[in-house]
Amino acid sequence: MKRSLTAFLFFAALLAAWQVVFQAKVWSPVLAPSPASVGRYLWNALRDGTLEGSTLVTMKRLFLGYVIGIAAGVPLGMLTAQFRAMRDTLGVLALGLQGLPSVCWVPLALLWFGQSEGAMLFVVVMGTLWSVILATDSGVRNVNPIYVRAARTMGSRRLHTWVMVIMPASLPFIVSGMKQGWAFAWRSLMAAEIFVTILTGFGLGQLLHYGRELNAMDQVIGIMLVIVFIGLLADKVLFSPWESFLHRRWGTDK
Amino acid sequence: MKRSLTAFLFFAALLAAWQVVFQAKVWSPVLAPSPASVGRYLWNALRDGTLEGSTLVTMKRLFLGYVIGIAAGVPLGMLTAQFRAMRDTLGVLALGLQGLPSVCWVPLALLWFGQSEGAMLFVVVMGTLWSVILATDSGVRNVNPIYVRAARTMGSRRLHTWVMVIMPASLPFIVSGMKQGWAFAWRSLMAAEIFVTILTGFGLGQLLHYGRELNAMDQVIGIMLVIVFIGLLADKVLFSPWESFLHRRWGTDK
Amino acid sequence: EKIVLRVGYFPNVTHAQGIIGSQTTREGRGWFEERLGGDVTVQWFAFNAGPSAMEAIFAGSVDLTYVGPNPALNAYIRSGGDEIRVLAGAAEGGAALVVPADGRIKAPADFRGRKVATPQFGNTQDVAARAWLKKQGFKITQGGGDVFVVPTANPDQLALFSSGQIDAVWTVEPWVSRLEQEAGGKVFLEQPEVVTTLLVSSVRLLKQHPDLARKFRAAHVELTAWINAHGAEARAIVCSGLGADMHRPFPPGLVESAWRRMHFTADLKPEQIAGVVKDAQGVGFLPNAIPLDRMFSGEP
Amino acid sequence: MTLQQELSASPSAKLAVKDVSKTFPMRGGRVQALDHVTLNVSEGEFVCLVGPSGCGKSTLLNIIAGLETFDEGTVCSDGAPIRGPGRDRMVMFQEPALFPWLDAFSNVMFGLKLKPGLADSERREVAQYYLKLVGLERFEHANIHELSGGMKQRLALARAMAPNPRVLLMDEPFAALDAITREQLYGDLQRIWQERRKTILFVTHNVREAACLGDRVVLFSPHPGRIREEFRIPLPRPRDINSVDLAEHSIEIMRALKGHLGDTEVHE
Amino acid sequence: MTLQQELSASPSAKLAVKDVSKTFPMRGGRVQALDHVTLNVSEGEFVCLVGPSGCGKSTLLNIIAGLETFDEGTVCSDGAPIRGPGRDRMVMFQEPALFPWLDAFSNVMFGLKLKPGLADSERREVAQYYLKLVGLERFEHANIHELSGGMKQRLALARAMAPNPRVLLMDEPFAALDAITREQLYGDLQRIWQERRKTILFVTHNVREAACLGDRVVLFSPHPGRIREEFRIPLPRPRDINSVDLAEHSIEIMRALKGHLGDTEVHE
Ligand SMILES: Nc1ncnc2c1ncn2[C@@H]1O[C@H](COP(=O)(O)OP(=O)(O)OP(=O)(O)O)[C@@H](O)[C@H]1O
Ligand SMILES: Nc1ncnc2c1ncn2[C@@H]1O[C@H](COP(=O)(O)OP(=O)(O)OP(=O)(O)O)[C@@H](O)[C@H]1O
Ligand SMILES: [Mg+2]
Ligand SMILES: [Mg+2]
Repeated sequence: MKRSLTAFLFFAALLAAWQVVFQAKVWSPVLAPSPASVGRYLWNALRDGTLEGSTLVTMKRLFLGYVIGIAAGVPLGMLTAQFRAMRDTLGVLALGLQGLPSVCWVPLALLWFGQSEGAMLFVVVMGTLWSVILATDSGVRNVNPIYVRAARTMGSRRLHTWVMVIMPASLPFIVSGMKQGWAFAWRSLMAAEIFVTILTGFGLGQLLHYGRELNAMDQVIGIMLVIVFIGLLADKVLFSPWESFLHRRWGTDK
Repeated sequence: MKRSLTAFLFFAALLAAWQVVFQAKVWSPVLAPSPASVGRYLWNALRDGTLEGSTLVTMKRLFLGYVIGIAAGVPLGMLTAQFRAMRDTLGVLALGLQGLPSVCWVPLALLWFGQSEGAMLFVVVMGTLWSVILATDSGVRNVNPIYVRAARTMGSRRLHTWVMVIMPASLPFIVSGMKQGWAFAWRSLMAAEIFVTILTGFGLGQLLHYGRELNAMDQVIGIMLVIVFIGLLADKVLFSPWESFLHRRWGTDK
Repeated sequence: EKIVLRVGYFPNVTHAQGIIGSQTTREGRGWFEERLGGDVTVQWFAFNAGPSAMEAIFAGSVDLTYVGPNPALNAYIRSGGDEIRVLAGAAEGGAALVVPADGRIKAPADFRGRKVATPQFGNTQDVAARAWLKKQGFKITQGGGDVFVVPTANPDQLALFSSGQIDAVWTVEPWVSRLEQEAGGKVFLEQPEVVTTLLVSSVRLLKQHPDLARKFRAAHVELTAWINAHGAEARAIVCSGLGADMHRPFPPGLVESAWRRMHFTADLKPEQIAGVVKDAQGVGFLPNAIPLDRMFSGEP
Repeated sequence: MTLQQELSASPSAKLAVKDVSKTFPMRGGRVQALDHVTLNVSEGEFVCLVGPSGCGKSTLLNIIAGLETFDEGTVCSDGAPIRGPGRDRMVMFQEPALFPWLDAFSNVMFGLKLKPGLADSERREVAQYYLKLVGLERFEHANIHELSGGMKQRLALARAMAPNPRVLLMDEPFAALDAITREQLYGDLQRIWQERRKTILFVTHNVREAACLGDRVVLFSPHPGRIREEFRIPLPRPRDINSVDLAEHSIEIMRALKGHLGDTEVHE
Repeated sequence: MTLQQELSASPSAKLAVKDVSKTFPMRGGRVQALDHVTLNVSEGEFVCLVGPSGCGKSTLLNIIAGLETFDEGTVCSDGAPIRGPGRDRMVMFQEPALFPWLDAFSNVMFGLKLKPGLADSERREVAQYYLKLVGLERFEHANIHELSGGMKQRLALARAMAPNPRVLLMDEPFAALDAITREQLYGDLQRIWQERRKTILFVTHNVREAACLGDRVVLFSPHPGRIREEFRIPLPRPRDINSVDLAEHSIEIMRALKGHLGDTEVHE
């Protein structure tokens, strides 16, 4: 209760500061629109269904891309952590590729998938996968070896050890890596929606992009707020439960 | 020795596969240039100094932005982990903002810094900071509380505890977070170099952008290779030493 | 003390005046500096696209810029007519509808069910394409209709067109020439009279240095005339300017063939812009347009 | 297999350590943890290892468990060289090594779940049996960090014993326990060992404990780790830790221990 | 302050625990770790706590250290309520709690560096002195994970003693040590305690150890943790762990321990 109050007051203060800046007319109102006009944009976009529609489209893409990124990245990260040869090949590749901006993947995506959801997905996955691999790799390599040793003497072998011991033992890292992966996925998707135009669905990235194209900063800021909001929601729903489970079990973070 | 051999063979195989695909003419050579033509591009760009010049420009921006991101992000992350109120304000903000694509920060950067290196830096810092804050926060909150307790009974207080105990204890996380921050910084810088037009220096992002604008795939792939190469180098120079120190000291990752 | 004039343009053949201005500045014999007087320095900014240029105008970090009519219109309308003015025209033509040379598409009716790419959602060519297709009696919606209009970045168009994943492209030079030369395209339709580039100024500049804006415009008019008189020389400068901007040699042949499809004029034809507005509104863009009179007034 | 059979099954095994040496690299040199150590443990034998801190007892246990490599020598279990850890040789480590992501009950279940041939309900029953044996039945659902030091050690003991391995390698299992709990567990351990004919290798610092539990007590000396002497304890079972016979044996061992330490001078 | 003064400075302190209760939340209920515990330790006194596993000894130590909150009662040091941990009350935890990012030497230096009034060279000398005392002089530069269980415990002991705190709160400091090393450290600890008039609260499971070291032995009973009985040990110092007088005392304590356990039934 008290916590939400702090948060509420903080964001109310931010909003107030914004209003003050707007009224002081320090910046061109085109670039820094009033909170009211952003609110109006959001309200209208909600009413005519644009916002819900594109949010839905974007969330579908995001989830799919993210889930694929995680589902492939976590096991691959465990492989790179476990096997020298994998680390020297895939691990090195991941290190190199994670710095590439999403736009680099666009030509390849179009080449392989044409202008389809597949291309979009490819860009998102490429933007997420490598960082998830690296975070998992880090996590696994930081696992206290005593856990693995204990498990092995109890007869735990390969897959069982990975799933039942190494995974949970590196969970704090993996969750932290998954949070970052989420951010990577978002950003890649925004880029993908800007660079890969497809006809099956108009997402938040496109709204953001066209807002910018049309110099409609109320739209740009409105969509930014939506992205921020979804980010917070995702944290509450996807990551917070894991984190509090971890902290309760491990006895960390009182 | 054997490790570099594996890596070398792997990348040689990738190169060979690329050559085969090129010769099989699966894709238009405009889209998938030959390794030789990419090599030629790189060689020419090296000879006329474009590559060194823009690499230098980009690296300067990257380092500056990254260092600021880390220097601000790590302490702020420790604050959010330590203080409820910080977590409920700054922490929530970071969670929300880390998903924003870099292009969102461009108008703000222009307003505050004009078309200058400052604007570029701002975009890079905004792209890096939040994720570093979150990684540090995660790391600190996963520190085994016994270390802090032990330190406190020895008379360690606030700043000393943070610097001498919490920081090193969460180092595995922080290093992993710093690696991801590095990737975020790269990607943001590439976006910044495309969207923020300034007069002081032509960077790799611009080379990449214009390569794409001209559909000069040899250039695009050449610059991608340079980015990958720099990423690997950075890992070797910046992160690997820390990681092996950690593993040696902690006794993890045999 | 020197006054700094900050001018934007895109490294694109259709922005020849900007490229020549920046290239001559780079070479130390600045066309505009020579005509603006010794106390003025010109800084040239090569923007990646219209929105970036307009953001810079709003943020007050450039004073003048070459830009396409649609971004200028958007910026004018968005700011309620308060922030930008069009000073002069710069280039016309250069846009075309390209179809495969194999004769798959011979008549407007053949577009039914096809994919037509345009450079950007809501940009000049996108609006033109939609308006033209509508005029041919097709039903066009955002995600479908009788013909699929697919906004696709220029470089990607080339790839997708050559691999047959899109059937036609409505775009602007130098991409029209590249589609012809590299991807087996054939021009189906041209609109030589359509405005491609304008010179716009921020209202701030007009308020603070009206004389400077006037002088810059005069220099621009003079440069346009010079370009029309000295085609070969102008093309050479444009070619080296593009190379310098992009740090990659630009094929002279491309400038050559693009040139043929455009012409440069400083004349302002407000009725053309009004036509653009009408087209845009006809296909559902620019819902709340305002009177354009102030846009061409040249006054703050 | 019924639960009854499971709880009373009698495994058999034999360990043969021959001429094993092991050095660890260390900043500024090497540490010789084991120097030509030879040790045979027959089936169903209870052998206790005693020796000063740092003499290589844990290292030897880890080697037999198949968790640590060694530089020289051979280690066989049932005549076959040991290639890695196996469910037949369960280890109870010196630090509890419990899994913090599982609660107390699930920690015990971990090894049981890996044991084939048991129904899930039987596994649960076995786990509960051992939790009760170590007095943790009320703490089934506790998180590891909520347990006291001794409770952690008892939980580790339950976890090691629950899957009923043929060989138990125990590294100071009772170090953190009070005298009363310890005495109870001496009784329980001896009973389990006798009923199910386990082979036990047991590291302890408590000489009396060694004499109470072991058929044989093996004395280590440090730097480098070597076996110095062996003592047979031919007393009848069950033994009472407070008996006079046992005291005599432990005094003898203690004397030997002190003697050897005099030789090697741990603290110069 | 010279090194000599530093090594022989004589601190003074007094602990007063009054009616302290503490419960922990636990899945499906609460655990009462301490139930109205009252304990006074005068300046320079050596008090040993014994009691079965899980009876709240570590919890009490943590409360006195200022690391744990409590539900009821008061805890004072030198007459002033304890508000948090302080350098005057050093804790040696039950698990070694060594810093894995520092080597052995730097772990000992950690507390010393926080102590004002010493030159760096003196600090180094003090650290070396204590490393030698616990027999780890050869392992100065070892990483923590390279130490054996007993070596870790000895290192933790050195780290706790090096800053020469007025009060030492020690939680089973010798549990992982062999008899010989232990006996040596009994001597050392008593000497240091007497020379520097420290106040020591010492948790142990070894009744004989308690009788050997303590002026007083305090007996805990579990569930909920309560103080059941106290024993004065009026023997002269230094005491020999093997002496007959001491054995008598420890038999008495042992008997009391068993009696109370009978009352409360740890394992029902
Ligand atoms: N991973 C390691 N790296 C380096 N040295 C090690 C390692 N493990 C053990 N040692 C060294 O090997 C020696 C023997 O260690 P070991 O743990 O076997 O002793 P121990 O007999 O079990 O002692 P304790 O009774 O104190 O547990 C010690 O000197 C220790 O420092
Ligand atoms: N953080 C915690 N959360 C919940 N319960 C706890 C916590 N710490 C201790 N307890 C409980 O409090 C009781 C007392 O624990 P404490 O560690 O003080 O025991 P102890 O006397 O030190 O035992 P031992 O001799 O085994 O170390 C135990 O039942 C334990 O489960
Ligand atoms: Mg050991
Ligand atoms: Mg305890």
